Amino acid sequence: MKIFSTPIPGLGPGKTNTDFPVLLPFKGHASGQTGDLRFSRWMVSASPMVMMIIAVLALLIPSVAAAQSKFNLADAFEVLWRWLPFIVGSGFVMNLLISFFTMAIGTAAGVLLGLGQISLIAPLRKFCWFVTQLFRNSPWLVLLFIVMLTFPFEIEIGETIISIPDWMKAVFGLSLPIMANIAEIVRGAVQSVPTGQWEASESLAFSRRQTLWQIILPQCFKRMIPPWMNWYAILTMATPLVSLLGVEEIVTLSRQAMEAEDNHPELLIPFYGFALVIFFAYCYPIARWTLRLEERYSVKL
Amino acid sequence: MSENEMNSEQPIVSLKDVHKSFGDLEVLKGISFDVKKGEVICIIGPSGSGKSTLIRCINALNDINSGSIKVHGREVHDPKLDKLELRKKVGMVFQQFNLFPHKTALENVMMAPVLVLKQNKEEVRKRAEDLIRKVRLQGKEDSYPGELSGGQQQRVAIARSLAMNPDVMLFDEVTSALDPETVKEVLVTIKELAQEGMTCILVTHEMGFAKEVADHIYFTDNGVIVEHGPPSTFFTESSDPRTREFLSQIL
Amino acid sequence: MSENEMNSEQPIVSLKDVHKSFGDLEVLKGISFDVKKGEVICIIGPSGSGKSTLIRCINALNDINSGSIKVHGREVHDPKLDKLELRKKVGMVFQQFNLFPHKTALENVMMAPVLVLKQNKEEVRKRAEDLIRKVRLQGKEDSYPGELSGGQQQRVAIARSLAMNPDVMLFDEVTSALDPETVKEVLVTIKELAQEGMTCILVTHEMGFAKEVADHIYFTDNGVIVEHGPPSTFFTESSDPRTREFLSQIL
Amino acid sequence: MLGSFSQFFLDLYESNPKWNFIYFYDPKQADRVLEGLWTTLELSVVCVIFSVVIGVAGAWLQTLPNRLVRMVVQGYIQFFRNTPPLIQLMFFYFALGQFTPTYSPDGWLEIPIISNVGWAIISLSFFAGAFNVEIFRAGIEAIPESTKEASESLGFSRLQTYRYIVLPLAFRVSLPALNNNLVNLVKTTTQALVIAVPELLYQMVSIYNDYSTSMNACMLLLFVVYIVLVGILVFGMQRWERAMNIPGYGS
Amino acid sequence: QCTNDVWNKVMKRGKVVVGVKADYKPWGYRSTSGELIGMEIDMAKDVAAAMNVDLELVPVQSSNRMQFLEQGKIDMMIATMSDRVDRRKIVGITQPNYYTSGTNIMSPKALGLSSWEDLRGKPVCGKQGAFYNKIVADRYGAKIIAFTGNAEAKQALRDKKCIAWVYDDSSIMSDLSSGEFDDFEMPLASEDDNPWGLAVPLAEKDCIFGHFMSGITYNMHQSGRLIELEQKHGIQSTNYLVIQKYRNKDWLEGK
Ligand SMILES: Nc1ncnc2c1ncn2[C@@H]1O[C@H](COP(=O)(O)OP(=O)(O)OP(=O)(O)O)[C@@H](O)[C@H]1O
Ligand SMILES: Nc1ncnc2c1ncn2[C@@H]1O[C@H](COP(=O)(O)OP(=O)(O)OP(=O)(O)O)[C@@H](O)[C@H]1O
Ligand SMILES: [Mg+2]
Ligand SMILES: [Mg+2]
Repeated sequence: MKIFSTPIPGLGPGKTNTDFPVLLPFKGHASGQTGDLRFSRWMVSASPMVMMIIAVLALLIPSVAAAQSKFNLADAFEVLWRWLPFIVGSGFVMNLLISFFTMAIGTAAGVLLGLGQISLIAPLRKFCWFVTQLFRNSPWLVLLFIVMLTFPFEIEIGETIISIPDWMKAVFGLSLPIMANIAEIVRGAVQSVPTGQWEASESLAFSRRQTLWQIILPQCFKRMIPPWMNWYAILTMATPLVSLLGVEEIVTLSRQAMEAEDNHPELLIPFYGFALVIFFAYCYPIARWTLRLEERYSVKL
Repeated sequence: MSENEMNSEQPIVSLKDVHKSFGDLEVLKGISFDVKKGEVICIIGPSGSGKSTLIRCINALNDINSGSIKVHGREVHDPKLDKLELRKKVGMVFQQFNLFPHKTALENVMMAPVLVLKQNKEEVRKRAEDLIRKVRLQGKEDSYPGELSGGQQQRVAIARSLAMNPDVMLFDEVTSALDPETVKEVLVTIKELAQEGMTCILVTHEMGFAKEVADHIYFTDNGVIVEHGPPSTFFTESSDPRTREFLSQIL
Repeated sequence: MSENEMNSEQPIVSLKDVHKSFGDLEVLKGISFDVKKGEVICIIGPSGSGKSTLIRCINALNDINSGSIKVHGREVHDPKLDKLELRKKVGMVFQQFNLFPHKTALENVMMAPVLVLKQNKEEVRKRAEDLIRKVRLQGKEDSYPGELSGGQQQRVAIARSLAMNPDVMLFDEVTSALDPETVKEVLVTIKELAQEGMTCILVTHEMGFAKEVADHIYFTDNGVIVEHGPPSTFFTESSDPRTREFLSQIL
Repeated sequence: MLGSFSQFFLDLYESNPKWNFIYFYDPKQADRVLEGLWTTLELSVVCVIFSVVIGVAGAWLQTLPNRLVRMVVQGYIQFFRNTPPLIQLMFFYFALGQFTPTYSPDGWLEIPIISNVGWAIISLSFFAGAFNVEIFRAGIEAIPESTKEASESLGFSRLQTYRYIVLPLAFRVSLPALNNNLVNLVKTTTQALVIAVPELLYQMVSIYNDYSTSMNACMLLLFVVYIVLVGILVFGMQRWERAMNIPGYGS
Repeated sequence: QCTNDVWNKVMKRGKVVVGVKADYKPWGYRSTSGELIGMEIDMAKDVAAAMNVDLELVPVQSSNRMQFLEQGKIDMMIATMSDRVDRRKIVGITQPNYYTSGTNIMSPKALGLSSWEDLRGKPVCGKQGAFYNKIVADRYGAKIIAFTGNAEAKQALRDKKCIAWVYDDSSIMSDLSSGEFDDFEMPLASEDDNPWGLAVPLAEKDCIFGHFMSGITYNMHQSGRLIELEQKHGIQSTNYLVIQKYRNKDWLEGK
């Protein structure tokens, strides 16, 4: 705890030494008050990796910055700790939810679009190509802005009105570029199968549909998994974008938490640092796994 | 004469003045020949002379610009022709084997009869096992193509074609992707097939093999048949200078 | 005797009891032979018998575990040896050509003399053009490797090695990636080289060629030289059963 | 002429308050759009250059024998690849931005030597650079060992092999992936909005915050501008790729 | 030609959906457990109670609140929105206004700024979506750097990336009194009294919904409820509410 040895608000030198913070009444969140030991307890309970990252961050921060005001970085971490259940439970979970739904919709639409691109019907093929390029090449944020601000919030099907929550609109907005990129994966994988396979099955009297589903797609399925997972990770890392449109995910909620804690600028490091850490903890294993699969499949075929 | 009527003297495959271009490049410039039931013919010629193109046209993998190709008296390049029907009658084996890598040897052989001919799976399995034995691969039924040597893969490819019970088999340089030591295994298999009376059209560089197995040899160059004849006379009495030059290089 | 001193009777390349392992796998198990100036020797043997490894050791592309390889009397696997000096003396041509794909044929030939020997660019260009003519590729100077046939690429590779004016040329199955018709072009080039007195060590499957061009033939199997002799006797009188079996398969 | 153009959009706004193309008749807003466009272009160009430099340097560092250096580079790559660029931007600017040295033109206002544009450049360049490192490394690894051996056996030094053979080839191999990443980088510059970099998206959002009726028009402009911008970029990159194509290779 | 669609919808389903802020302490923000609290939330509760329907709160942001109302995602909003001419074209801002704020800046004492003109050509931090960004830029030529949140804006001020932070005067006041901005001051006279308005869909402004809201706001002024809430949430009291209470006083009262 040497690092955070700046004076603790409310525990000035005038007080007696027996005033152990742990004996103080457990206060809500009156700013300026802090239980020092709560922070250290949290430090102990944190995993080694979090500890290390925190330590690195702490080392980065010269004491002058912390001494500048009464509210110091240790307080800020304590605030983060208090808000953690809310930020993770309502915020990060929303990021994950958005990523799952987006991936599901994007994959389904992307497969259709990708197969459309290798269709024998020229207009369909061109149309699919155009749609793919359009959504592949526009910035996600721009697509999101457009979908979020111009799409209706509810749709009427006959009598029933289905209201679309904000995050669902975000899902549609993110699905567009995902769809386009999945389509490229499908098209690329199909085209990477040697033409000999098409010819061999053709000369065995397979129909085009049979060739596609029995011969070609099973062969590219494995090849599509690593890039697919890669796009999932990219998507997950794009979900904070929806915060700019007010969807209540981790960044939005972090911001709201900071607002509720009077916007102390010291809060920025723990809150945004935590967001980085949690995304890293989620995406890094996926990336490793993707790499492993890629190696495995590239040897096999 | 009805086109459907079979006549033992009528050729199974019959080409008349076949022309074929890729864009500006005329690859076949009028090819004609007939193949009778049970006959084995070999096509030889320099690289790029259109041998593969020719053989692929018979199978309708390529279309032609003019002329006529008939299999069993039916015009192959008639747009109304059911290509699937044709391909059930004509088997083809490729230089690059083109086995389906995600299926075992036995599955490779069984797939087409089950999926295309909708035959009973158990019966097909029995026949497929016989075919695997026939190409001397017993014990390799459950191996994946990636686990087989080139020669073994090529024999699976032959069995796969045979499983459709074709009337004619087309072979396009089936040994040229193999190393010298495994070529022999494949040639033995084809020789046995020919001896059993299968009608075969082969493109090959293996002169010794052609000599041994062919009923008739055609030499193509630059899109035309330059010379042809039975092997007994073809190698010794060829009059065409190009053929002689080619033979001198190969032999 | 000073190691630098040249003696016309002293072998240019001399191997003594060369051993080489990859991990646990012993690939060369004691190989010895000498090559004199102007001699052409051929190494044949089944796949995996260590022919490529042997030839690569001579060029110090692989190191050896024990024994000695001397070129011009200098120990190749002496750690103090300047590898660049060695490689200026020993040219090597690979099975896969290994041309530099982003350079034209002429540039491929010119690169090493200009960059490594720091020779004058214009003089090198003249010599390179001569070499291109020598391998019969006039007109292809400005083509990129991707635009040349396999046989043409291989001849550029030979010219590229010759541009360094080496004393010995190593050829590792230089024709086995080529189609039968282009093999000959390359063999003709090598034959001319040999006739001009270049010292050559060849690994080849082309028995006819070996017979015609070699002064001495070595048959390796399983890491040792099983049989050797001049071509006149090698093919007919070989006593070793492995050699006979191998020859029967190839011929 | 220009007056009637503005008048048209003014009228459109009067009759249709949701379609307020304010930037077509209010020169102040037009200036903001142009400034945003200019900042976007500037940001893109500078980030592209830096990220490529970072990529080359990182790929080179990864070839060093020092384990610690390689681990640091790996750590860098993994951090930037696996965290959202949006949060990276915020973290860099607000957390690390506190510690950048400043200069003071007027006593109190201490202008950090790294402005928000500067931090955006740093953050985005490192983000794209992490991918570029991997791309270049993959490109270098894609060069076959045999090509390097060929140049070694011609006497090229290690450095020469790198400079003349490996890098030019690796660059061409990397180009498609590199271009993809750079296009992606340009798209990611929109996210600099969160640290108030006055790029196009920031300006459009500001405009419609100030004039709430102009939202649809702003979104439309944004979409069109980016499609055109990225379209030009993709087109240019493809032209470049084609120009870099080695004749005879690739499609 | 009132259709009263939204009003009827609200009554039919027995629930009113109110857009409020979740990032504007003490008007609307979150408790640690994630609940929305604040002065405007209390107002929304009063509204729901007066309508005798349930209340659903939807957090909105400055940049999307009008779209939400337009699209019908919310039925009405009490979301710290300033009453501006161009906004009235899009949403139905009902009268009277329920609060007013002035715009001011927080700037370091060391700079000793004394007039708005001192901002000309200088970087000034602000929050995206605040309408007075434009006024300060247009009128005094300040270079506005607008961030997505207030924490960011204040951090930028403290990092000396700008010479001042422009915001509501009441908010600045409470920051200054927190003791963490001792080196800073609010040196200028507040600009522009910005009345805040609550809004219903434009089509219902002069219909039941709009009139009902006008009535509620009027009552809140008259009864002193707003002043009560102001005190409850520790907002620096402003004259506006007092004057409004006085002006809306029942003139017969006490007679
Ligand atoms: N799909 C195609 N499009 C354009 N040109 C083609 C196509 N297929 C083949 N060709 C050209 O047609 C010519 C004949 O090709 P073909 O493959 O039939 O020759 P081949 O006799 O089989 O040669 P090889 O012995 O090398 O296999 C060649 O010049 C080839 O480049
Ligand atoms: N770098 C290496 N690492 C491990 N094993 C190797 C390596 N290079 C070659 N070998 C092994 O050494 C043995 C001899 O290889 P080598 O390439 O010399 O044979 P070869 O006679 O040239 O065969 P081929 O005719 O197929 O070219 C083979 O079993 C091969 O797998
Ligand atoms: Mg062919
Ligand atoms: Mg070898």
